[in-house]
Amino acid sequence: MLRFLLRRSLGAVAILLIISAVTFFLFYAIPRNPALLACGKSCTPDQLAIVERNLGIDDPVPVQYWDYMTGIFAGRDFPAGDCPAPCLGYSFTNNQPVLDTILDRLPTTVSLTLGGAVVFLTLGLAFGMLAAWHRGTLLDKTMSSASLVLSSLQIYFIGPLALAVFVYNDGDFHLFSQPEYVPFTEDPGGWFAGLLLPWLVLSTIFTANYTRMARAELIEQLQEDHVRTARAKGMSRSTVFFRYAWRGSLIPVVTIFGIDLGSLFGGAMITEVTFTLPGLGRLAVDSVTQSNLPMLMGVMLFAALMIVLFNILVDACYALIDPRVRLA
Amino acid sequence: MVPSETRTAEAGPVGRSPGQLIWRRFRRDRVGVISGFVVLFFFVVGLCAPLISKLYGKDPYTRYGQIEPGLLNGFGYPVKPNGGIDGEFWFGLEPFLGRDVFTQLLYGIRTSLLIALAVTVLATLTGILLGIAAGYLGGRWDFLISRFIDLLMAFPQQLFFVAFLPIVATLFVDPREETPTWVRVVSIVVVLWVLGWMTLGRILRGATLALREREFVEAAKVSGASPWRVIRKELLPNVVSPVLVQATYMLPNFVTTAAALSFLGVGLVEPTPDWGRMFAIGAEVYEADITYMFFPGVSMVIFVVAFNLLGDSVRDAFDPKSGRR
Amino acid sequence: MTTTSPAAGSGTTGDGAPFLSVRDLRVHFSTEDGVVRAVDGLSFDVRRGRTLGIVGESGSGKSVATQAVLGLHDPARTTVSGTIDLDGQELITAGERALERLRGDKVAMIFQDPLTALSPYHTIGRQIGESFRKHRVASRREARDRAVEMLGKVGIPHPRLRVDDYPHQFSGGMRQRVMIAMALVCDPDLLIADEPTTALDVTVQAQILDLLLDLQREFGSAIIMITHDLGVVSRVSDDLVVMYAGRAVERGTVREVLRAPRHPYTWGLLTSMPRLRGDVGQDLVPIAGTPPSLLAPPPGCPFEPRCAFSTEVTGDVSCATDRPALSGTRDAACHLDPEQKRALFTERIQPRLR
Amino acid sequence: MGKRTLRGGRAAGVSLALAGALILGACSGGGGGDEGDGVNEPEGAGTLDSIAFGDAEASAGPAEAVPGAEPGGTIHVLQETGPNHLDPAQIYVSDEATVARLLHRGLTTVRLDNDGEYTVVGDLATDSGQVSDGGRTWTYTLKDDIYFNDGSEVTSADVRHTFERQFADFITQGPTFVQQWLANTGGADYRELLPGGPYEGDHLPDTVLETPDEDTVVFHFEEPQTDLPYALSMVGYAIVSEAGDTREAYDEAPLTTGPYQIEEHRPGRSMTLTRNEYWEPESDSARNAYPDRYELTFGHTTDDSTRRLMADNGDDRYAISFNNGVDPANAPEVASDPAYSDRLVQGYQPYVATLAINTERVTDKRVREAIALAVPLNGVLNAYGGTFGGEYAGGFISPLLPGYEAGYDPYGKLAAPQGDPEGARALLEEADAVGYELNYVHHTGTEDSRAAVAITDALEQAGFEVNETEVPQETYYDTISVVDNGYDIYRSNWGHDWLSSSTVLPPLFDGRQIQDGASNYSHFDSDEVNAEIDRIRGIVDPAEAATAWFELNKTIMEDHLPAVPLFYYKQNILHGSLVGGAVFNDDLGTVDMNRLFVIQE
Repeated sequence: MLRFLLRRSLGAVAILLIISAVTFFLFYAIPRNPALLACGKSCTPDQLAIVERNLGIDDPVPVQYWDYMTGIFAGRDFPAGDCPAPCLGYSFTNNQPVLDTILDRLPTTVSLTLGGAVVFLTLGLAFGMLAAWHRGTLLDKTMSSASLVLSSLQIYFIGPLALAVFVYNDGDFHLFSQPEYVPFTEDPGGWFAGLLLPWLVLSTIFTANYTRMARAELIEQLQEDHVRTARAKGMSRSTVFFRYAWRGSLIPVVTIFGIDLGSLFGGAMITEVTFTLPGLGRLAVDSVTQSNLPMLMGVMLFAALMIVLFNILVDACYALIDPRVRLA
Repeated sequence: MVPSETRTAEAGPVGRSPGQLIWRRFRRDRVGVISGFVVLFFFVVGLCAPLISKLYGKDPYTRYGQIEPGLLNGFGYPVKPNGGIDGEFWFGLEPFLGRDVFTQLLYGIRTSLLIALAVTVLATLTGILLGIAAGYLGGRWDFLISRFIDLLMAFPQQLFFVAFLPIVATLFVDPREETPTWVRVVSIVVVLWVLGWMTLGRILRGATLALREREFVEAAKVSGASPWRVIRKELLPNVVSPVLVQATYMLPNFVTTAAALSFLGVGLVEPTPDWGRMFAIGAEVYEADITYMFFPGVSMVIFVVAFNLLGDSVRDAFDPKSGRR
Repeated sequence: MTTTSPAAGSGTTGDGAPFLSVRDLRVHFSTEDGVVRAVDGLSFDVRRGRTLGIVGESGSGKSVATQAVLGLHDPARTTVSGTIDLDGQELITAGERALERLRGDKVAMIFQDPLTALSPYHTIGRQIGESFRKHRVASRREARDRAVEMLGKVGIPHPRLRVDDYPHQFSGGMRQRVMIAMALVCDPDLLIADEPTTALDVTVQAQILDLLLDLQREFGSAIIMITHDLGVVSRVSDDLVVMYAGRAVERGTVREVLRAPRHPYTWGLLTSMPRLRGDVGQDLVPIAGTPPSLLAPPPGCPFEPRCAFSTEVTGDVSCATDRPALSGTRDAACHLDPEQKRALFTERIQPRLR
Repeated sequence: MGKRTLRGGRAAGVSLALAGALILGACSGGGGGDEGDGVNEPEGAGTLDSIAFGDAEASAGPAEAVPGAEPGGTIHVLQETGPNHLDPAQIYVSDEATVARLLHRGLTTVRLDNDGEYTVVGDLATDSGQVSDGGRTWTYTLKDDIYFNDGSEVTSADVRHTFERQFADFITQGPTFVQQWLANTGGADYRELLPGGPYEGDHLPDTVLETPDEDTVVFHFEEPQTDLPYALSMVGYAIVSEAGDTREAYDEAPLTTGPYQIEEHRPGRSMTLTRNEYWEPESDSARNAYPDRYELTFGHTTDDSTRRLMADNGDDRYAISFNNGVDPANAPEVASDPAYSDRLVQGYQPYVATLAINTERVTDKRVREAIALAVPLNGVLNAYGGTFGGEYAGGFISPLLPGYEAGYDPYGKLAAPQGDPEGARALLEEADAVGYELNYVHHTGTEDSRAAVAITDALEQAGFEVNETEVPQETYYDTISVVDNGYDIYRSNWGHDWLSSSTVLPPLFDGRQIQDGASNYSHFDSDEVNAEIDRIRGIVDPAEAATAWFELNKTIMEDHLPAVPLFYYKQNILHGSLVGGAVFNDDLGTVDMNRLFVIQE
């Protein structure tokens, strides 16, 4: 297990290094001078140089990259203050440490993602099992068609629609409260009420896809030889279903779930923009419009880290599910 | 094996080629055929957008609502109810700019399908090339390509699109010059393509690995066929099924992803009509004019559903066992 | 529970009513491409203490027929008709609950590939003990003890240690032994072995067959041995059914069928099989052609398109349009008259079998 | 004069769905004279009948009570962007300035009283300033009982430090008027007066800034600077503690002199203001400071804040926004439903949107006139929110300014806001310039791109060839303010710094000001106009000057047309049902936060 973790971590670090390099060089290839922004009005060339030095962008790009990476591992000194490791630099726009901003936005994204994941995982798996169990019946067909239609409902379409119908309608009855992020620690009820609609909208497509996937996997598993063996042993239908077929169908579900969760933790952009939730996704979108490169770099690295991390987690889960997998 | 000395069996569908069988199976799948027609309809609409708009007598660029008084109110919204739908503007008027929604949608579908189709073709070719190369060549190549795929898979996709789309265009064009629409289209295609081929690549790598061990490939290799010939004659025909199935799933995916980018504000810009940007505008104005989002939204749902059904049918036709029923 | 006596009333002789009696069994699958008649009018009997061999090419319906006995097919896509009488109980019309009680208890099954037929996610102890717990209402502990006992019985060394292992930790032969232990855990009266040795190498094959025979002797079970290997059949079976395209084409005791086969298909099977003592220079003759589509079986003799002797049929029957019948305990479904068959076999087939 | 640009986009978090509201611009100070008749009355906007420099009596606290107001409670403020700067010297953009008005005090401030009168009063100073030496010397005396929130008293040393640190290298974002006046230079040359600021022990000489005792500050200018009281009311000149100055770090945790202090600040997310216990109401004639707390939350797009305020639930009943206007999607409903319109505060913002024409490139006035005729004002204004976003403009001078003449419309734009492509084409043909190529640059913001669609389309209809390019919003003004920018037309906004046209026409059209980064975006240089500017500046009577400025506006419009006026920005602030005292403040261009109170249930 330890060796597995070590090996995978090394791989992950390699991947992150490459991603950071690619991102860094691509970003800094663009012909814009962020120092001009930071320098503001009444900017003299001298001042511009000072600002550039403060931002650490007067050096050649490779040197900047080196400084950046050193900052992550060893910390870095900025005129605005000491930036201990892991230092992701300072925002161009408001001189806040990038890491602080990311950590500040993180709870929103985590709340949104985790809540959404709970919804789509439970609903998706439940519906998928229901459909597979009642395979071929009207229920199955209805659920399959429904999930097909649901899986084509893009967030940017149903999000505004749901807001218009359930939240901002002209009537007195509002099914959901206005979407907002209230920290769980401050007000669990408000946290739940404010995120309920985003969770549901975010999980619509996922629920549909997980339903389809779980159903297909279960049906495939039900055709496995060992499932037939179990039936031939006289195991009841539910035992066969839940003890044998279900277990095997978990592996692909866990794989996809890991990928989905990993990428959602890096920011559920469209959901966050649609519901104006201050998460990492919106931070990224705002950073793009502001050319706030350090922030964008930070979010990008963080998102990649999440993806890689969840990859490792998924592999570790395989070992829990399937005894044939050994983490050596 | 000894050649048959007697008549070979003629009965049943045994004598048909796999292609014919697949086609037969597909044709018998009513849902598949209908969704195929729907998909075809969208492509025809996209292709014939100029013709349709000519017959209809409007174009997607003229600001009818701004030029003709009485169509838009002081806030820039259609005066008539339901987004200004009437005999003249079938799907209503666009808020603010007052353009015709019907032709906007037609041309938007045209642009989106063009982009998605281009990305699909490129991603499929890349997937085939790298997937088969990894599977067939094996060894170091396999390692390199597989790690490359891992690397690209670790890129946060959406973030990557959003972050790099604005940059890609600046690499092509002097910022002083008007960025031609085709450059913007190409940037979107390139960005989507770069991160769009890996799934197919992985599938094909696996399929090739499996095929490589099979007798007929071995036989071809032993008989001295060049690798290129083995790939072309023995491997490619055997991966048609995953390629086609994946491609049918890919295309609607690229349509919705490209639309998402427009929604996030990094897609095509005005005045090029764009399906996805209609959602951005729709999300902006839905409180005052919810009708505006109706037609783009519903048509996208129909399109994606039809394409997914088609994908399922294609898969079933190739591999009846995996059936959804 | 170290010894379990055979179920009451089960004898070791072949006398009396058959333990399992299958009459006119039809198993039809509906598929995308149409109705597949996998089994189309099959009848056979199995007696206690005896072994029935069912041979045929893949796709001839052997496995489908025996799985129908246990009702293992998906009812949504399968139509089963005819009668299956197991010790006086009609199984085709029996409910799922009744079948569940039967499976693994009175009737057990061994499958071909022990790697895929065992669940990779559970220990073998659990997989063996599971049906014991269910059918014998045993505790976890008892089931485990029973599993250990059975593992010992099928010859797995250190059963107490290995009971908690997973299937992938066993070799192929050992896995098949696990399979057998699992099948025998409730002392079934009927054991259906579906190509139990096909996936194994030859020496292990022999061990497994011996094991089965030993266990049969001990428990007095009836066995249906499905195989495409006539060697296996000749070694373990008492009776034999040859299946082709979902039907029985010849049946009799092993001795009768193998010594004096009466169906051109059986001849084909015999000539296509290598023999240990055969002439090395002798060509093996495979049966030409492929089995007919089960979607649209030919109206006459299903073997007719491949049959080298159909032209020799005399009289007003046509192999292409008239379906030959099979009757009695020793018969072959063929339009050739008995004399012709005997002559053709001795003159044209037997020399090749030397 | 400093550059007046719409910099909000660059400094602030810009949402994709940015609606018509503006993010920019601190503006300050009242205007001279009593040119009430010139001010056109927009719905809900106050008028500036008279404005005065307040004396010691007017400057003495406490502030006049707002009828019905009671102290206590919490006001919630929904803002799109949080302040990127808290150091007053770095504050210029309006969403920072509005918040800062609750925290910081300067030597002067502009007070809006119950009668709707604006007065420049002494804030930390006892009056709006004692002028002598023909406007070259200004003397301020500090009040008693004025403290920073750490309990230390505000002294003249702090005032001196405040102005000296304006010269420090890290102070880059604030206003520059006073520095330029002190140094008597233009542009950024003022920095030579005290390079690096006071931190190396250097100080401004007494001949420039004098602090004879603890309570007295004297400014000495080489030229008469009669606008000083206005300029000093800008938040950018609020007083910074010398002892508490932490230089760059002051930007995150400043000491405050106003009624509130920062209890908690999560950048970009939220800010909590609580009472500054050391603020004495008796020392402050402009601030009522009724609420006990302000809870500011950031990241609200205009549609988000509008919907919350419309819904009026829970805490949102106590909510308002200082800078988020009503978004275009909800504007029709807000305007038509009394449930909302009763909670709406409307008025003009100081900004006038124009389409600048680069006169160095487009030299033929007929071509410029063709551009003006072709441009569809409705297309532009629609993009910026229609009737809520603004009002068609006929000239460069805002309706807020003295001297403004309503209905001035030399090119018939107000009558034909959809544009006149035929008329434009006729002019082009006359100038033999059909197919004239125009390089048009706009930024990538939603509104500007949308306006560009209409402008480009209309210009091409009229016979122009338009080469349309876009730049990111945050670099837009840097792009167009370069002299050799290579573009022919570009939209630009200008807002007066205080209520005088002297802060409008000279920065826009004084040809001697053309340089990189300057605000003469049209690069317009006319000796006649330059001379006229100098002449009007010499006019002592504010009313006469105001009229003269508007005449000059006409001359520039009719004879030169270096830019096409598009529209006057408006602001529409909705507030919760339990927020009282919300009135529009013309000086701020938004609601007056000093008068707000919580309606106690």
